[in-house]
Amino acid sequence: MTLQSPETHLADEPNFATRMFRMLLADKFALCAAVFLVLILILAIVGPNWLGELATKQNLRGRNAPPFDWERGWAWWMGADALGRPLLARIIVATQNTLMVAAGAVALSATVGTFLGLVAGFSSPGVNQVIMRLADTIMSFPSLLIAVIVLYILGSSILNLMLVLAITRIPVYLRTTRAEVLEIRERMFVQAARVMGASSKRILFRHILPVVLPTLTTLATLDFAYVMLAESALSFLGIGIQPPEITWGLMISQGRQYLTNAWWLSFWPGLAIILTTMSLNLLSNWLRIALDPVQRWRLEMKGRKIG
Amino acid sequence: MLKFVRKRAIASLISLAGLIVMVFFLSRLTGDPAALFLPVEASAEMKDQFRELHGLNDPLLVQFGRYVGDVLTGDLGESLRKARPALDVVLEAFVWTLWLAVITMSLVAGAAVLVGSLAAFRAGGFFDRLSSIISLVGASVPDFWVAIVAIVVFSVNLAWLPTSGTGSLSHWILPISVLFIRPFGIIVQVVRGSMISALSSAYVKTARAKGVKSRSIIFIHALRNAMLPVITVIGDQAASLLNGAVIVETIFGFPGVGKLMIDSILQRDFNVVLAAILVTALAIFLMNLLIDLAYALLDPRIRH
Amino acid sequence: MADHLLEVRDLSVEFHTVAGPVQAVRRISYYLDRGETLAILGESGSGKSVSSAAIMNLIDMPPGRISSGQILLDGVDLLKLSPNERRAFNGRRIAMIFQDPLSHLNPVYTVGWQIREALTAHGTDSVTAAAEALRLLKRVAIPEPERALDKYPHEFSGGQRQRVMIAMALALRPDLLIADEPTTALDVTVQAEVLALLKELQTETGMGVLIITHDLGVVAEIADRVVVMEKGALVEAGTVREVYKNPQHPYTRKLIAAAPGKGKMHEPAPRAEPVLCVRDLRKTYGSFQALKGISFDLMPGETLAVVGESGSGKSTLARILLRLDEPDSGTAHWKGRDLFSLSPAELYKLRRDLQMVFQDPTQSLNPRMTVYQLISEAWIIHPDILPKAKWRERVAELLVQVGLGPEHMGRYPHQFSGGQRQRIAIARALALQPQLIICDEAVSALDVSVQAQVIALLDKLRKEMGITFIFIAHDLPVVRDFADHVMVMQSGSIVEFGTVRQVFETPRESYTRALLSAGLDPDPDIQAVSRASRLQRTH
Amino acid sequence: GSGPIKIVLPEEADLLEPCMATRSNIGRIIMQNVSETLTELDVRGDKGVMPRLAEKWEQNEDGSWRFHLRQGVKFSDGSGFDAKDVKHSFERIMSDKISCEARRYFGGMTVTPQVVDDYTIDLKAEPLQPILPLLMSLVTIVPEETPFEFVREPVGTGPYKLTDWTPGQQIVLTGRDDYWGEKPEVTEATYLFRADPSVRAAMVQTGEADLSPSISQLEATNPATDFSYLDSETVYLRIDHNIEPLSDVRVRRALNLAIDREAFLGTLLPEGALLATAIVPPPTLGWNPDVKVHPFDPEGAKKLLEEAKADGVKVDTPITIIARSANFPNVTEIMEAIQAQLQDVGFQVELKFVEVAEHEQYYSKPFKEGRGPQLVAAMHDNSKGDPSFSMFFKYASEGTQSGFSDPKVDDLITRASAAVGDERANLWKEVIAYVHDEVVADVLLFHMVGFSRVSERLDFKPTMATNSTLQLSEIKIK
Ligand SMILES: Nc1ncnc2c1ncn2[C@@H]1O[C@H](COP(=O)(O)OP(=O)(O)OP(=O)(O)O)[C@@H](O)[C@H]1O
Ligand SMILES: Nc1ncnc2c1ncn2[C@@H]1O[C@H](COP(=O)(O)OP(=O)(O)OP(=O)(O)O)[C@@H](O)[C@H]1O
Ligand SMILES: [Mg+2]
Ligand SMILES: [Mg+2]
Repeated sequence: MTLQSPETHLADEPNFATRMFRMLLADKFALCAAVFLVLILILAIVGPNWLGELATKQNLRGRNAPPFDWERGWAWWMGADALGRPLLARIIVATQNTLMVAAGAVALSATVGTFLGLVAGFSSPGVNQVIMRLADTIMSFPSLLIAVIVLYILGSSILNLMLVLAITRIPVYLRTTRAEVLEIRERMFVQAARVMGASSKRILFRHILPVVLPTLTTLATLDFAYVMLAESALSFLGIGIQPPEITWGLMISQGRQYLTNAWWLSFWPGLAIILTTMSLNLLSNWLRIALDPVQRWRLEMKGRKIG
Repeated sequence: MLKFVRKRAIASLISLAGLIVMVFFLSRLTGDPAALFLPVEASAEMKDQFRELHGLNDPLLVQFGRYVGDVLTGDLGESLRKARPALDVVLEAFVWTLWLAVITMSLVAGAAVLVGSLAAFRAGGFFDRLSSIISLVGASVPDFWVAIVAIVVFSVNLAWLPTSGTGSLSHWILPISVLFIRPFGIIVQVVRGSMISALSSAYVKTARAKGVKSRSIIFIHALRNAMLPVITVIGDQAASLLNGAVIVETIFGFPGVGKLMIDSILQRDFNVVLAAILVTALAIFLMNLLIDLAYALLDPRIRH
Repeated sequence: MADHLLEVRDLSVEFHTVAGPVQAVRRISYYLDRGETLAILGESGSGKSVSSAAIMNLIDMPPGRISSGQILLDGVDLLKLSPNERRAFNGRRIAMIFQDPLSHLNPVYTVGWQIREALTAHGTDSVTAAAEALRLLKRVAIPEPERALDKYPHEFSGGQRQRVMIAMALALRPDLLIADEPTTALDVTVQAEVLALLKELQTETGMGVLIITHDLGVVAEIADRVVVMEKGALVEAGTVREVYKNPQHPYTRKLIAAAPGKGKMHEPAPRAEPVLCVRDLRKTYGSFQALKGISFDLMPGETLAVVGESGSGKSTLARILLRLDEPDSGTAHWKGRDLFSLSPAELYKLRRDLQMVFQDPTQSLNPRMTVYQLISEAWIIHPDILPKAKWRERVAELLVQVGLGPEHMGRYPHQFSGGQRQRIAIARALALQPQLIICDEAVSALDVSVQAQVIALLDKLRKEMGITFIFIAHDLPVVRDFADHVMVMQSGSIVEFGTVRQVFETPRESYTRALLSAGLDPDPDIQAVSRASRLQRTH
Repeated sequence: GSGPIKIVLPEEADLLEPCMATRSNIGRIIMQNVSETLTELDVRGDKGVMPRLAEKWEQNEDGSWRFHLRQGVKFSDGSGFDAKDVKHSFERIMSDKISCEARRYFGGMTVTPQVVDDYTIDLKAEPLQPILPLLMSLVTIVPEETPFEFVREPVGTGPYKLTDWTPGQQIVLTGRDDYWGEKPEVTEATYLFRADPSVRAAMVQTGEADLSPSISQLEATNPATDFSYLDSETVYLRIDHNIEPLSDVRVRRALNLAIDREAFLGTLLPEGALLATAIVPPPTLGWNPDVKVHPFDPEGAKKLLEEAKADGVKVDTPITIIARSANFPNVTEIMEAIQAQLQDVGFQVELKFVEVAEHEQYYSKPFKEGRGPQLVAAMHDNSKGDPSFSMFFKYASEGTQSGFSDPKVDDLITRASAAVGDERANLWKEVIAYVHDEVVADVLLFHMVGFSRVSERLDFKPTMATNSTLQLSEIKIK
């Protein structure tokens, strides 16, 4: 993929990074989102080593301890789960698995789906028909059945789970991309590129993809939530991630039965999912503007005062 | 047009057949229904007899041949567990799911398009921020939370609505409301994004120069141009409802195809699984066909 | 004072860019009375479109900003109106014809619908609106108007779209019409009809017309007064005659001097081995025959001008030659190789040799790429043309050649004026050092001074590098100055083919003669005479 | 009073086939309500096996059993009940043309029914069956005409008949006027199905249902409506003795000593749950009060492990606990806690959750080749009052879920199965003690309790059998 040779980019916007950074500063919401995501990322990396011990230390007497008990260590601020393990610590430790599954599944499905969608939208009717019917097929394959089959045959592991979730999400990206390609490929600048001799690859990735990308990013950020929750549903049915591995989804599904008695068990991981999704989405909305030359002023103007 | 539909129908039938073949063989790799139908204490002999009775002892290919033969005569087999024709079982459940999906998606589509468009019109404004937060929470909140909380609040505490089940119109309110939330959240965001691009197009300026009302600019000029990804995503969400809104069906005791499918998968009631997939797949294929026709309807440049 | 229809006072507009604010319009003032036509002349990029967009309240604010001034319509300051009050003005009292018709038409609605909407938006009932829409399309001479109502914008030719825009703007007989280059894509006969239509409406309704154009002939034909803009400022104002006969500002003088059609005509070299042989090319859209058997030869290093009726298939021919559309039948051999049977790999090699400047510059530039990226993309695709180290330098050079500056390199297409975009498109075509360039109305949006510069550049390239041109244009003076051979097209066929001299001096066909006689002269006096004789003929 | 009631159950019956009534989701609805049996086990008192459709029974000389049937009983289709129906019902259950679940209770024996006269029937079992009257409490009687295939509209002699079944929505049983026995207070019972326990609880609270036999422990907060009951389910870890290090008795004992069973009560499990010393719950015949729960003794466990290690047993081999997700409330937490406790004394333990179908493959024979050391967490249900429904399967060499083979155990089980009266009880006691103390066959954990919510307008106390049989006639309306 020669998406964009970095040289040309550098050549015309030498301070690309600083520009982006400035635009980020200009959007308070996106900035908070970015900071939050960086934090999450750091926690994902250090979490298991740092708090792994604490997060698995059981204490049946302190089970379902309520949150906001400032007397105890910070790890207990969100309360404790049914085995008396500190929720905050568990959420931190679970970050790694959660992100791995979610990011992996979303990235995989988005990449494969987008690629196939581009191909389908830009190639012969035959190829298009094959790809699109394949998408229909996946779409009508209940995700649960895929899960049971894959996990049964290949065994349940984070990787397989990611795979299952990825497969089920391919059709959205595929169909969305293709629909957009059908329209965009008729645009004049695409034809201009063809006149210059640009290969299909270049046209697809350099000219068409950037136009579709914002929509796909929006979808992908929302899919993050989808995947994390789907993973929780699978856990509940016994075919997802299983203890002692933890993910936010699993924590939610474990807290499910306590919803009316100890809401915090599933609330905090749920909140983590919501906040992550929201941050990703704010960031993607910001990115949509930052990467669109026609809209970019919205951010660049904010930096300096108008007038 | 007719030619397009015919070609499409043939291709769809082929993929449908492929789907069934795949499910047939793959599902049979995932365990023995006899062990699940009979109690753990059942003797090997009993299990064997069960398998014999249901033709599960034959080589897979023989079983497959028989299945294809039956399907061609319109017989999708019997449910192992329910001793009824699988198709009847599935259709009964599918009708519920279909209604649930159709009603929910119509409401979602209308509401999300409205909210998303207005949010895009004043991107960055108060309404935009508010609707973003609401829709994002909606898209990422676990549905059983909403379901249980809704039951506690509206049925137990306020006693306005029945907790669950079917029967009257009021039974539909909670399940639909719960199902509404996530697709609404997702579609609002897609509409918003797509509308922002559409609203910055030159033809919007023309419309303004013509003195067209903001309302028409948003909902007539820009919206139609922004609809391609929107209907695609609506389709995707509808498909996942058709494939079964498992949690909602489970909690609200709604006799839909989602729960049926899960139960049948977990019990390895293959005929029901296959029939359910066949029926939902047909619905989804049909829906995708409609969506593809809608593309052409919406955007004349796509028509060939 | 308040009896002027429109008065612009002290208007300044600036745009935000990364590099800092750009002053697009600097404190300009002018007025327009009822029944009067004011022409705004000026250099490409001098702020003509921006200032008129300000009147329509169509500048994106931000990034744009009206930093000072007042715009009074019948004494009401338009800048102080609420959005709702504003809306009632737009369309009904002020209407606008946009410079760039393709992107300004909604691609997913039929043109009939879009014209009707202009009426219904202000309360006309739908039956009347439908009748009126049909009448308007007839008035702007769209062929088969009944069927045209149900067609979509992409199914029209450039000139037809422009006429649709005109019809839409005239729908409500506004008090003030702002026409931004309304005739750039029209052949001279249609142009004459459209101008006549404007005049007629003006006498009927006392409409004030603010016309932006670079065509001095159009100014001479229709305008009462002119203002001249340069680099965002107003440099001269006066009646047409005053300004033409006695220009004060050096820029105005330069502009008038640069009016084309006065140079020496080319004497084509004797016919040799043709580089391009087109035989019996046919194309139909549905039941409509866009090309009905086109055949011609093209010699190396020559310029073939294609002129003709708007909608006669000129752009279609260009698109087919570049394999953007498939012909129904016919052949085209480029240096002996059949263009229509090339494999993708061969086509790729050939692409380098055959380039095109599209009729619609805005749409043909990827909005997400900077000027630098747009131009240098050619070298990414064909890496052997230029080593990377030289790209920057060469882009700058090309920009200067087409009358832009190196400082424009980092900007995006939407930040340019119509003419500037067209020049970017030309620079892009030149970047590949092709052997054949098809220019589809490539200089129509340029003011005459820049046009002259670009034509000179092209001519120089033709001489020095032996580049062959197919030059689609309707601007006959430019054709006269630049072409070797002229091909005249009408409804999908070639009606006349000959050397410039032959076609211009001894036209054989009546259509060619009609075209030539409909040409407008920049001199208002000459134009007044020919107008009078024309009137006589019609009565 | 009397009147209709609504009952909300966790799981719908997919069939209402009388011969499948031993399956709890079916039995709960039709057992003794629609379809009756010859005998009935007293689960409220200690009367043992009581008459139902049989008025009395005795053992013949040759060891076969003679049942004297009640006269004047009519099926809900109007036909009369007689010995031929019993014979037919029995043959139907034992047929290989239909997979009746009740047949499993007659594994390893052949029973030949012989009609003596209209109201007398002999059942001859080979080998002799001392608990045949008890077994007959599992054989539902259907009319002679019932075909050898699953029926969806059960016909029985019970106090109710099926009047409506809308799959997925409800099942309605309506009282019969021509029932032979006493007319119950409940005139009509509507069964609803909700998988979610909190919804079931809410439904009784809002009055949408009158009775929910199973709600979750967490919901059971209202003493006026919520009752707990010992529900005959026993949770244990089945040990696979064939694989090192679990083949060593010290290791198995260490497993038992390492688990702090007490700590689970009132935390992850309800207060009322019992610590198990046998695979069957206390009211069962032969339950042995002398067998004591393994103490929580981590030091002892460590010591045993060291000893074993010193003898060259590979105690470091990772052991996998295989559990079924959603098997019972809190299963994940309980298993995680057990895992932690085992790790505390030095075991290498991994935890693996699987779904039903996969679990079955680990739990029942044939076991997979090349497996590692495994503990299979499972729940076993025996509310039938006799250990024979458990012991053979779980502990005999041939038992499908048995993880070991011990000739003494085999012998004891065979003898106990054939014995009667006190001897039978004593033999079972011996088996239970031997398996628990000497063989250390498995890690027995808990006898579970269930919670039910009963509307205040009803007078009903759930029993151990409520999970599998819910007799409407036992429900009184206030
Ligand atoms: N969004 C923008 N950002 C920055 N500069 C802009 C923007 N829009 C227009 N400009 C600049 O404003 C100037 C005036 O543009 P305008 O479109 O009014 O020119 P014009 O006189 O209509 O030229 P032409 O005859 O070529 O159409 C140009 O130099 C252009 O580069
Ligand atoms: N996609 C299409 N579908 C139907 N008709 C089309 C389509 N494209 C072009 N046409 C028709 O073909 C004819 C030729 O169009 P073309 O664009 O070649 O005209 P042109 O000579 O370039 O005119 P202009 O000078 O106005 O640009 C026009 O009448 C137009 O309406
Ligand atoms: Mg302009
Ligand atoms: Mg054209």
